[in-house]
Amino acid sequence: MNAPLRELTYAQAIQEALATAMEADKRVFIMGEDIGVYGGAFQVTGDLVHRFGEDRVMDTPISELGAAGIAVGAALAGSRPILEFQFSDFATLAMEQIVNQAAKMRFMLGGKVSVPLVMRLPSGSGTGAAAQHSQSLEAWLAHVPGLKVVQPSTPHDAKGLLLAAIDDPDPVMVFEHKLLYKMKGEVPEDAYRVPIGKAAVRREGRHATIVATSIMVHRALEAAEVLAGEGIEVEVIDLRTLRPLDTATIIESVKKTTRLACVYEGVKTLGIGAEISALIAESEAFDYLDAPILRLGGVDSPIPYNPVLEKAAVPQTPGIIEQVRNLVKGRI
Amino acid sequence: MNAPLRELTYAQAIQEALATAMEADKRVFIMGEDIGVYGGAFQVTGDLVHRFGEDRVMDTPISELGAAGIAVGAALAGSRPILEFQFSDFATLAMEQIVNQAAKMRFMLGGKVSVPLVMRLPSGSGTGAAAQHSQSLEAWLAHVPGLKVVQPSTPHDAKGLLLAAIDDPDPVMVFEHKLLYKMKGEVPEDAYRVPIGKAAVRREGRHATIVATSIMVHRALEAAEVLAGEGIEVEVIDLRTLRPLDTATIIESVKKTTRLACVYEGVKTLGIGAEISALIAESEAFDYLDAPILRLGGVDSPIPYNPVLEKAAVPQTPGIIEQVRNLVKGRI
Amino acid sequence: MAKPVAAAKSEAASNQRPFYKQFTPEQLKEALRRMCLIRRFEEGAEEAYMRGLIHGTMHLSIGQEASAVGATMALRKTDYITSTHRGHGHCIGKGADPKLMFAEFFGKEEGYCRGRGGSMHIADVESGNLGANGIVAGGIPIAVGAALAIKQQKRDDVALCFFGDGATNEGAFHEALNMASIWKLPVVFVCENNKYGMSVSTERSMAVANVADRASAYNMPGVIADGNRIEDVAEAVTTAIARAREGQGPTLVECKTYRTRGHSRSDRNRYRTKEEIEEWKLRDPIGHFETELVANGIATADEIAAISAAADAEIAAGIDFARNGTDPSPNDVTRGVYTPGNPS
Amino acid sequence: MAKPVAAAKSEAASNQRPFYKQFTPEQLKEALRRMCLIRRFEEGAEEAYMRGLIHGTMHLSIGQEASAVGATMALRKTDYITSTHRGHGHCIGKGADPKLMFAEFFGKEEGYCRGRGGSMHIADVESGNLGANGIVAGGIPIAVGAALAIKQQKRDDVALCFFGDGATNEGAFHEALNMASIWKLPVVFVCENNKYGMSVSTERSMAVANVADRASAYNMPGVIADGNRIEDVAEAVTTAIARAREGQGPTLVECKTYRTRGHSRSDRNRYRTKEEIEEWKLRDPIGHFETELVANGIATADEIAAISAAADAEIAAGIDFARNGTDPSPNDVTRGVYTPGNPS
Ligand SMILES: Cc1ncc(C[n+]2csc(CCOP(=O)(O)OP(=O)(O)O)c2C)c(N)n1
Ligand SMILES: Cc1ncc(C[n+]2csc(CCOP(=O)(O)OP(=O)(O)O)c2C)c(N)n1
Ligand SMILES: [Mg+2]
Ligand SMILES: [Mg+2]
Repeated sequence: MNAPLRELTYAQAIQEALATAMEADKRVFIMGEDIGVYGGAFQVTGDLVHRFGEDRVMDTPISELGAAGIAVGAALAGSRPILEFQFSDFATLAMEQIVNQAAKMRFMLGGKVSVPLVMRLPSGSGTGAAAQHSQSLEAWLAHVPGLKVVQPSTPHDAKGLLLAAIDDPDPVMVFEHKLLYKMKGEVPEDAYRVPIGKAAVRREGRHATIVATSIMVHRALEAAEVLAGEGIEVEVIDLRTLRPLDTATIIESVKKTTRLACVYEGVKTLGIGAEISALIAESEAFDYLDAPILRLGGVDSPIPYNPVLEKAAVPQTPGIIEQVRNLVKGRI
Repeated sequence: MNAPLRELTYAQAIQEALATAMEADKRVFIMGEDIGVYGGAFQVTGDLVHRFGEDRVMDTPISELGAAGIAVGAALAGSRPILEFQFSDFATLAMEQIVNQAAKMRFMLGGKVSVPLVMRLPSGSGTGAAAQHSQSLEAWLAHVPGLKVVQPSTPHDAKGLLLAAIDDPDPVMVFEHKLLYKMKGEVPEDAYRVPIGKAAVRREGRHATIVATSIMVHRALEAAEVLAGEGIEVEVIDLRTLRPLDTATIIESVKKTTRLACVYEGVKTLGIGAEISALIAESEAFDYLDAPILRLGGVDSPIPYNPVLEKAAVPQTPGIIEQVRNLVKGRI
Repeated sequence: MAKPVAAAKSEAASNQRPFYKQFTPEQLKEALRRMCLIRRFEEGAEEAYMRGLIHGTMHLSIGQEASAVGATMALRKTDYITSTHRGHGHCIGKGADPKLMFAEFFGKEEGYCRGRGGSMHIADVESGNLGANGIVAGGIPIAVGAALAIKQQKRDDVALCFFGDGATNEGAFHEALNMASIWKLPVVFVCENNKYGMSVSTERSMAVANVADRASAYNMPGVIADGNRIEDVAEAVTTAIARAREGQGPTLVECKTYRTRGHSRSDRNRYRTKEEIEEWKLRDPIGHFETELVANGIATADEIAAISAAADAEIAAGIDFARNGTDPSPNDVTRGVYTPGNPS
Repeated sequence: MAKPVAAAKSEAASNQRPFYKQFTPEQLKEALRRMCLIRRFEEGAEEAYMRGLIHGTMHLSIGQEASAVGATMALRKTDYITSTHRGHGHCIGKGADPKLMFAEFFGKEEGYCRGRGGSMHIADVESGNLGANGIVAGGIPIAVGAALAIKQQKRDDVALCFFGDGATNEGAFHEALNMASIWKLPVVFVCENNKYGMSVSTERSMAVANVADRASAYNMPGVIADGNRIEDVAEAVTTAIARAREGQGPTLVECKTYRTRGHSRSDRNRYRTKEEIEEWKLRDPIGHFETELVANGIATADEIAAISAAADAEIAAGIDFARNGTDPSPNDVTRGVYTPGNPS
């Protein structure tokens, strides 16, 4: 295909996926707080309510637990709900339905039902919204069998992973990053899917592998660019799916580069980097390792309001450069 | 002291800690579902309501989120609440208050308050209560800065850690194991504390280290005993506290034994073993490792009802023996 | 002088409650059959449990059969129910086969949940039962979601949601009823108020005297029925179902009833008196219904005895079936977590 | 012919609402001062935000000052409040110092939360404000917990809990009000019903017309006050506080009001009309109170002008103070997570 490149923002790409799915399948509907005439807190749903009507773009009361349960029930009864949490932090109110019901229903009922729902969770820090509006809780949900968890880092993947999530017969949690909503990138017009469970090698390299998620993919790529100028060639893997993990792609890369750093925004302790590290440490790649496995994650603190502190709380490009340089130079 | 040894069950030890704390400090009270005249779903509070009255042993309605918030507010206003969740699974309803409020309040308010509360969370599988009554979600809370998380494996520690938790000015989550409630062990009568943040070496060895939590400590010790008969000497560390981690004890052990296995009941992926593994893989102990780091955790499935499947879903002694043997013999 | 039988019958008919006209004699006898089945099923399960044949825990609804059956009588197969930890009655009420329920309790592949769910997750999706729930109030928003799907799909089905008095203290109850009401969804909320949430009485856990008193906060009718009289339950719920089908929105029906067994096997009944239990035993819903069926000329004593005997036999056969079922293989422990043939 | 001033005064006095007797002239003028401070504070914060001096987000309560001040007038320093994302007014009402609030907004160590919390977590524990809350309804159970502690400690203080109309659709509201009622806790629930939860009107999100209609489900008084008239709010809340102090339990007070600004800075007001906003602007609570103070002979126009000017000056000085505050060091990023000197 030689169609001219078209750029959309990450938010527009998500909106396009929603519209595409609603047009293709009458069962698909979206629900959430202020997603109708307000257009969503981050203007992701935008004008969809005018295109699809209030019955398919449903404003809910501020009732996260109830809304999540309604999504479960609607999915069981043949509809295809997509629930937007206004901030992923508020999903803490709905954990019961997400974890005890959506994730386990199929298993508990002996495989006799599926729960095809999608939840969208705007996450991450950097907006000055402080500790209760800035969390990255994706590791929680990646810990839960029965769920699938994706975390797109580009407009292209935001659309493609969301469409794959909507197709999926099982519950899929989509962690979006608030700072990425305005990022632009190429987005094909057709209804392509990005497969759930496949990582993407964003840059090839031979001295070290960085496995990064979400916005950290971009910081890792910036760091790789700088390090390349120093002769250090870093392979950057965009994890994209946190459950199920694309173990093969990571193992293969580490066998080649012999060094691994994980860069993620969630709290370092028990964040996704812990799993990647442990995966490698128990895999065949272990024998190839020439250095300890590095984790760069969020500090052990809630996200502060003050912007300088807020930046200090999660990995930034200069820190990634320095630490990966040390890793490759054997200083860790 | 030469006081004669006294044995209590794990449940009795907890009850004794509760009584001791309530006697010593008028501010301490306990709340939860059916903890009064019923004595608690697992008979942990037993007769305490008769000793301390309904105002200090408060039955709540079935309102987990509200009860957790009430605990936060009471702690802020100078009381010392201890909240029992009937099953840790139901704490999913209260995550908002636990994670957004209790854990972050001190930080968000610039360190001007403390939130001295304790939550008790009966956890784990093995009772045939199926997927919504058998989870081990301790990794979730260990991921959250602002909380402390302990997981006693013996009656002795159940009492001592709970007393330390009640003293603590910050919110402490105590994960108890339902299968341990009836386990007996030595429990001194005095009001001793087991420090939060210190692991215990339960058995010394030189060929491999097992870091285990909760009921898995006992299975690991059984396995170590069998392996000792084969000439394999396993060091068994009871982690006891999941946040903050006693990194030093683990690193020191691994440097000595050069092999590490983590045994835990929570889902393997992103369970506590992932953190222990990653900790070692990024530490000075990495260079001492003679084998990949092994994780034995729960399978990627909700807990099944059928008892055979239920056992197959979490580590059992024979599996630990086999895998640690392989680890030491270089078969992993 | 005794009136001739025919006269007595016609007089009874004129005083007859709508219940006896709304349902055919066959339906009424089927209702009794289901009540008997529930009772025997639970007695059988209890015995198997005590003999160590069934593990885990279970919550018996003995004494509450009228609400389970009365509430499900007017439902179609395509209507949904969501149920609770005390859900055996709802399951049989909605049309499940006791032998497949027993197979579930025995942890067998033949069970409704292939032995993965047990008592607390008993379900029969085929007959419209979306499942019992181990989480108190967990099924309430799920029922509302099913009702939303029904409305979206322009079906005239309804979702009926069972829950206990204790469940109404959960936030999920509040959120779900509010949304059901503002969106006028075809859902019927059936609260089985058996006076206790485990050990805590409604007096100690609720600020109002009746669960139905909470309905006004959601601008929906709140109706109280005698939960031990099937005619009372069925009339109230039938009206509510009709409202729901006609697009007039939800109703909250409170069935006042009582569980004569403990909350679960570990209950020592410390929170209530023997007298209270005995008093309620006298108000047995099955005995009451049998008397009424005879009094209303719908069934003879012989027919009733036959129904009862057939239930006994069915339960005994069900237990046999279950015991001879297939044990799942430990290799299959993760089967059913995800949908196979999954695109991604 | 105009009546002589004295006569008008005494006539006014005889018609006077209890409010003007319950509080001293000094208290009433202090109330006006706080209302003015709130207004100027928010205008100042808004301007600083638009000039890029403050980051993050903020929720202005312009138009709602009467409920913030009216509800806190009868509180003591040892009473608690819990507040919301729209909490600047509550904070000043309870006695906070605007310059320390500004320091917080500017992210400085001098700020109430040492720059860690910002607008959404503004608190002043010293004055009894346990904090704004970024989670809608998050503060409701916390207030109930504070009330429980008060009762346990046999104090005669109260906890007063602010929240919006939207918050009443959260399960936390339901659970908290029920427990407050069954335990008769000294808590006052003050709902600031400004017609919208972000973009969703109460008509679209609540099944009942008034938040106060929900009180009956918790067996507590539900009172409606005109939230733009401080006398109405203060009288209702003072009664509720007295009830609470006397051990008679909680009250739900609904203050009908309106936010004339958008929900937050990103709001394009698509869900309401300009006319509606303009109509409510005419009902300005500050202008109303000024008129009433003069009419009731409590303050002269000059005094009022002086109060207003003093507020302007205090706000300007507060912003200066804040801008010159101390920036936290990035090395301190984890400071305050745990209590230091911690035993374990
Ligand atoms: C969220 C949650 N909290 C607590 C429990 C433990 N529990 C199971 S049943 C029950 C009592 C429920 O009372 P009610 O709703 O009245 O139903 P009943 O048992 O009386 O039928 C409790 C507390 C649970 N299963 N789920
Ligand atoms: C649990 C939760 N859900 C959603 C939000 C996002 N949010 C912040 S304020 C708000 C509207 C709140 O409405 P209301 O309670 O009426 O207060 P108001 O803003 O009108 O003062 C929403 C939806 C949140 N902060 N917390
Ligand atoms: Mg009950
Ligand atoms: Mg509002």
